[in-house]
Amino acid sequence: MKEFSYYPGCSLDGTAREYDESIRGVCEILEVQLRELDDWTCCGASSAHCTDGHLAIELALRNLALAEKGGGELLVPCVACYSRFKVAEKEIREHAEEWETAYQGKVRIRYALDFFCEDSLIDLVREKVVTPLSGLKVACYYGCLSVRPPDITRVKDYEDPEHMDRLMGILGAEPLPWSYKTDCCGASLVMTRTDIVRKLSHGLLDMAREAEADCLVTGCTMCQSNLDTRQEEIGKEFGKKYDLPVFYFTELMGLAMGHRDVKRWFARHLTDPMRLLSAKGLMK
Amino acid sequence: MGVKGIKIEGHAAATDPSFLDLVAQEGGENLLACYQCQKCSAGCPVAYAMDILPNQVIRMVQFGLRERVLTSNTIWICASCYTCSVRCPNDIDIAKTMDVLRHIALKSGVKLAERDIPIFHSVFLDSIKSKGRIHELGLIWQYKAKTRDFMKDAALGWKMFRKGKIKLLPSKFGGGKEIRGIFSRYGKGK
Amino acid sequence: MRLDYPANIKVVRVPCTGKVDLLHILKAFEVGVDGVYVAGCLEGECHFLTGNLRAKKRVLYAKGLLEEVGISGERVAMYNLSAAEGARFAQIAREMTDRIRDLGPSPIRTKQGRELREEEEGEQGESKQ
Amino acid sequence: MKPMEALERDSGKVGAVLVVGGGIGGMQASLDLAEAGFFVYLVDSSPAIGGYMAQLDKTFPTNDCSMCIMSPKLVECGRHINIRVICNSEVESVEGEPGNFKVSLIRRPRYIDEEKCTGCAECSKHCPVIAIDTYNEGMSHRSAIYIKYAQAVPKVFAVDREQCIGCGLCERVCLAKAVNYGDRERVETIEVGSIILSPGYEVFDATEKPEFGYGVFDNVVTSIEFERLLSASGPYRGHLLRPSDGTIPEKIAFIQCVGSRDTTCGNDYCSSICCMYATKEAIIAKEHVGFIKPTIFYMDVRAHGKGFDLYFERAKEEYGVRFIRCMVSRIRERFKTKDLVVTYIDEAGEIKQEEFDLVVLSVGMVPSQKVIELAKRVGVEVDRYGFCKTNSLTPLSTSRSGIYACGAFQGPKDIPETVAQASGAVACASGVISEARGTLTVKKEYPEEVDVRDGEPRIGVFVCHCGINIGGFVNVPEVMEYARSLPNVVFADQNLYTCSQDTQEKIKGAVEEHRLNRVVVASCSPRTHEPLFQETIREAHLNKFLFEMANIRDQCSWVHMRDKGAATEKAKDLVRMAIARARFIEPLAEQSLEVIQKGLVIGGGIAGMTAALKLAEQGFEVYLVEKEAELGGNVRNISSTLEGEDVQVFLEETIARVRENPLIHVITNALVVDFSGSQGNFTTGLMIAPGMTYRKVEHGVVIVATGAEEARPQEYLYGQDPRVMTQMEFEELMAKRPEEVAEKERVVMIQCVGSRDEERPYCSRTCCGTAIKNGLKLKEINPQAELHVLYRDIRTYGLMEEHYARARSAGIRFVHYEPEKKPGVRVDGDSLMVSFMDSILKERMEVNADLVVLSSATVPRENEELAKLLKIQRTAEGFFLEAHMKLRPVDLASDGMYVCGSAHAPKLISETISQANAAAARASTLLSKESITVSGIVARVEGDRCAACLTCVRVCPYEVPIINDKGEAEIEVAKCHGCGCCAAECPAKAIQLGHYRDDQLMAKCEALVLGEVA
Repeated sequence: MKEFSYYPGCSLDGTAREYDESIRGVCEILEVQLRELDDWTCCGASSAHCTDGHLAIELALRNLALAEKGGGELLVPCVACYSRFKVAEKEIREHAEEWETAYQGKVRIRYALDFFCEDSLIDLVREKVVTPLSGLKVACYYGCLSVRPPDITRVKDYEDPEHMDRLMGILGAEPLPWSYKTDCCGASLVMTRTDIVRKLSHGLLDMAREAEADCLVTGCTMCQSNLDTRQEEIGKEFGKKYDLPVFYFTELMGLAMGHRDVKRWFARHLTDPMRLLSAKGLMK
Repeated sequence: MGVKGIKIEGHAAATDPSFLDLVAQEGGENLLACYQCQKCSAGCPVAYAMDILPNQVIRMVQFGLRERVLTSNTIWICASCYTCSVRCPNDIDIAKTMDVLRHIALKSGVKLAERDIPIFHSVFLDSIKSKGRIHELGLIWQYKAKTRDFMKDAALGWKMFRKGKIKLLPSKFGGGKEIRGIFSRYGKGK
Repeated sequence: MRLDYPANIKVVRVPCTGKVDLLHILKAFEVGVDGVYVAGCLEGECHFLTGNLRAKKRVLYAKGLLEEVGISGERVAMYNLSAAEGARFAQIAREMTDRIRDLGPSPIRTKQGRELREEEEGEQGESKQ
Repeated sequence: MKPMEALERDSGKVGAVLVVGGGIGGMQASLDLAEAGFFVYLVDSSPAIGGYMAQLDKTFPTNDCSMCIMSPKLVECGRHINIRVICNSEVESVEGEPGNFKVSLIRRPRYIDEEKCTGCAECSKHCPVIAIDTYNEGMSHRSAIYIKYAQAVPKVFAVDREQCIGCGLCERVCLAKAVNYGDRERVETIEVGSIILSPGYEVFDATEKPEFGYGVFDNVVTSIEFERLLSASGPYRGHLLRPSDGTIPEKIAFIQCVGSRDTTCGNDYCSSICCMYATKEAIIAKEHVGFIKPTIFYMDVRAHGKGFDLYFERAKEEYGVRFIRCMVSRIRERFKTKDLVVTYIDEAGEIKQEEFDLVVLSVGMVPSQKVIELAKRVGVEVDRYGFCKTNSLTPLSTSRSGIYACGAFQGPKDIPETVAQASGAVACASGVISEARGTLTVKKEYPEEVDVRDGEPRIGVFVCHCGINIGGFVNVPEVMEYARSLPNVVFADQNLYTCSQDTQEKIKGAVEEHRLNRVVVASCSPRTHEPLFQETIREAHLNKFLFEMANIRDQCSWVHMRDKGAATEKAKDLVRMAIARARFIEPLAEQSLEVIQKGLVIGGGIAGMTAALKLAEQGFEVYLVEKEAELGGNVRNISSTLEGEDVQVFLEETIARVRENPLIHVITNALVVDFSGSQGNFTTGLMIAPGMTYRKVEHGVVIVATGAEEARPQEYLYGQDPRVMTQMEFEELMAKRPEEVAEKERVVMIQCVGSRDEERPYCSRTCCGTAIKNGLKLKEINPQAELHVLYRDIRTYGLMEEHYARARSAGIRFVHYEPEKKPGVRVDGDSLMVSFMDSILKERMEVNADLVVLSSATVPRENEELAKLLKIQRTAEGFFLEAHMKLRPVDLASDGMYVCGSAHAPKLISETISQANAAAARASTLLSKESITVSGIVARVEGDRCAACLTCVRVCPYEVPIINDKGEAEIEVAKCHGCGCCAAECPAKAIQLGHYRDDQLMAKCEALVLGEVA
């Protein structure tokens, strides 16, 4: 059994609870031990880097230093946190002398999606699939920060990523080749310019529907939140009706691997996935 | 700062040749490399909501149109999605430049466009400063109190609460003294 | 350029319009073409200096002869254009075709014309070799 | 044909040259070398020569069919007795020094015996493998045993071992027993005196710019793929269809600068050709299907070549090609329709989203990894991109002495520039071994001609499909059958491409088998293809004049596409006319003429001096005529190149070398006042100041290098305010009084002053680079100076782009203006005010300028008189017109006459030097011969019919006929130009023009109308 430090981040304690729960659930099945960082603090998110560059780096470094004390690798489920950590890591790598920090740059920072898509783990996933998600057409939605900027994320096919699609294929689902995988949903404007968020999310929902997707899958808390919780108001604003569940990829992993709690995770969605999953015979 | 050579209609006294240097200093990006291909603007998902397009921001910085840039809504509307930075043929990190412009705007005391966005950021940071973490409900309420827009997303909040997505009370605090230390250094250097 | 022009235009290649003989023009009419035009370099830009000016004179002469025998002199023309003027070439081809269409078939080809000619030839007897 | 044993005469130098790369550059170099008396090894890594040009559909700005204009050169390379084409081979190493190189070649197995293969294609018919066809960029299939393309030279098959399954079928069906699976790689060593590298480029790999979805979206193609989609020999046989569903794409978007002007992929240079080829592809697409709506997304339209701007304007005005000045950020695909979504910023600054049926990525030119490795093995330095390192004053010399570079290997460039450089490299490569000229070459021996005079005409007719150029619109089999029915036709055949090498063999075979004594080819223009077919029949024992052509393409299929029935009927008429004439054509003897092995160069600028030096280096005497008192021309006003070389030092050295060279006779203060003669034998009269003495010089060739000059601007207060000056004046000011310039705080440069307007609808090419050069110099003198450059398009093509980047980074502000909204210059009190509209901010700006520098147009020098005297054609703008825009860039229309430098069109010093070298090399192909054969098409007098009426004496434009002692007109064959005026006017019909005899033309006229034959 492998052990990892775990930094859930603020959203996973609230709006993205099902993400947190499903990650823990999936790790349990895959026998990955997660140890939540003690006394972690917010990464600073957009607000920090929009306000002050120094503050943004320091807020991230504090958590990295904590993880370093714990040793080994740090699993980060939220892309925003992940991105902030990677930026801080780069800063330390390039300008260590400018920072007073305990952090030595030794933590291997892992974004949850990349982590589960890695070759070593994906074979294990394949073994553990008990309910293949046959007939489920999914539009994988990566969003911005999980792939961009590539010098931070190290994702090679950052315009047309494939790793989540591959993972979905292994779960038995049918990933669709749509070309909006990495478009922005307006995430950081979630509270302030909801009009922009609605417009961008509307475009994404439309395109997923055109691709005849049954649902969207993501690994970003903000994307999930924007696309799931606002579907009704977007529908009203643009005179359409959407019924596209938006899953965290870990939820679908849990479903395919037969986790006992999947119903509880799905119950947290505002766009109810149960109807779809029953129609596909994936849930009773 | 007088008009050295160039007069731009509507900006009679507003050119500041040192602005470009200031931006470069704060962000380290060579904005002069830009040849105005407009790829950044063409690919920007939120450009439609901006009063100045990203490529125009670069142009204005080059021409020293300081006020115009710092009071634009563009620098706040930018969603930091990095689409522009990734595709710029001159390798200019435009998203990073937007950050730098926000920093300068906040420090310079100009009247900010998109009032709500800086308010949100400040509320957000206050939340970190006091609790180490973000308590989403608390954040929402403080933001609404400051912007005095209590109706925004009201129905949505209730739905999310029902689904267990919003917690009434923060589950844990973190950071303590350390966080306050970080915030005390806030605004110094980088 | 491949600009479309009427398919009834056929080109007889000569090294220079200066080589276009009156006999060639008349021969063409004799076998039944409805019109002949000579396309040469722009005046002053003849590759062989003055060949196109010689041709112009001959075309004028041919006009007179044709008028004389009752075939409209309008059926023969001289045009000057450069090798780079493909569009103009096509335009001339259309213009000439339209002009000849308006004039109708050459009298040499019509029945009436043939009869007329035979009469004349009969009168002139063996004057033609 | 093997050269004689490497004879090392006194010089000890080897009279052979290695040319690496068989693209258009390598082919041109090989032909020029071989014609100038050197044996050539032409090495290409692929199974056939031809390079990228073989894949192109059409060429800009003339829209000539690429294959049609190239094919004669291909064939000539393939059949030239002094060129050995070595395909499937790489240069492994080069040892030795200039004059004596030992080169080892790795000859990769072809698995086909080149000597035995007849190219019959039986093997490929039986091959069971469906392999990817790289010639069609992977968009179609071919067999594993294949020939690269229909016109390929050598016309020999090859086995693609990567795709071959080794079933052995081909080996069994090959009657020639040419298939050899046991073929192995081997090494061959050759000895040469010098080397020309022309390995070309490859197109940028569009997957490196993932935002465009190439390789992901079916309907995103590269420009080279689009060429194939347009081509008659392409995957859809010339029907423009999109890959996803085979429908006609109505809306096509072209995206420029994919892999060019882009730091992120390391290619921060401009590929020079993409703006023009995209414009061409848009035009051609529109010609294919009228309802197509092309849109080109670009940053700057770089239409900097001769005739390019007019072409660009035509694309906009006549063809309705939409140009949008905005880079596309991303292409997205609609899931169901596979249409492509593009967002852009329009002219008004609005964000627009638009769907297209097809997107073409204008991919740039990049040096291939293979070429970089080749350079390393050969010991030649490359720059940071991998282009060959050269200096702008010695643009053809590599870092290793005796090895020269040309074409895209030296930097991105188009076909004519490549051809000019190729000839230029020949001047260099043959210059170092000029003593060994003729030591290794073999003279072509033709078989004896058979006498056909007495026999009844036996005519063979070959009707060409020209791919689908003819075959798509004319019923070729029907025309062939018709031809067969005509009198004296004993044989008729049809060919896919009559110009291909295997067809030449077929023609020869038919002549022999059917005892043909006249051959008629019905295909394309005799202007381009007649010599090829004449050579073919000559090899088949027939005099070359026993040939006749019917142009059923340019004069028929191409211009009557809308009515296939009428086209077929007309093709029959044309063929009937040709056959009628063929019955009367006769063999003509060609006369040999001595060549005066001296050159005349008119113009003593850098172009003329370079050409003179190169001719002298080849061992030829040269007269260098300059109308001014001093040599140097325009370059006297230029202090440095954009790259930083000192031009004045170079000029001084060049003048000194010219003055010291015993073979060069410099005649200054001289004007050309009369001119006569023809290639090999010219006489020029000069009037020399101050004494106004008259001097006659005799020479075999003429190189016109009269240059160009900066126009005197007519606007922006030039001549009214001393603070307004031209770039040249500004450059001089900076050179002579830098302290004065140091005080200038605000300078505005205005581009395109007098260029690209109605009066001069062309780009002066050098001004963008000059503005940047002078701008950077200004910033050097005064870093605080604020410089605005007001431009329409920045045209820093090729490697100049990096200087544009340097200028931007130095803080020079580049402001785009539209021609409808020109900048304004006015005086306000003491202030010189320049106002302009910034198209990015859409705001009006005004600068209180200390200096206004105008980038004034480059105009030809007063050359009308000279053009008249020398009978040289000029463009509408007054530049001298070359024989062919693409493939004969330094030849003038008349043989033995060449042009170089700015007299041809505005150009940079480096380009002028390349061209001057080229002109010298082209001239050397003639000067290196002691005699040439003159045309048989001359006027002959039948003495006993002559009445000595003097008509011929009067009409001959060249004053050739005289009345001899017998009282008969006499025409000297060598002097006769063959216009035929005398023959047409001779009242007694005593004069006949060879090959255009009256009986021949009358027969043709008679056949104009059906039923009059026989």
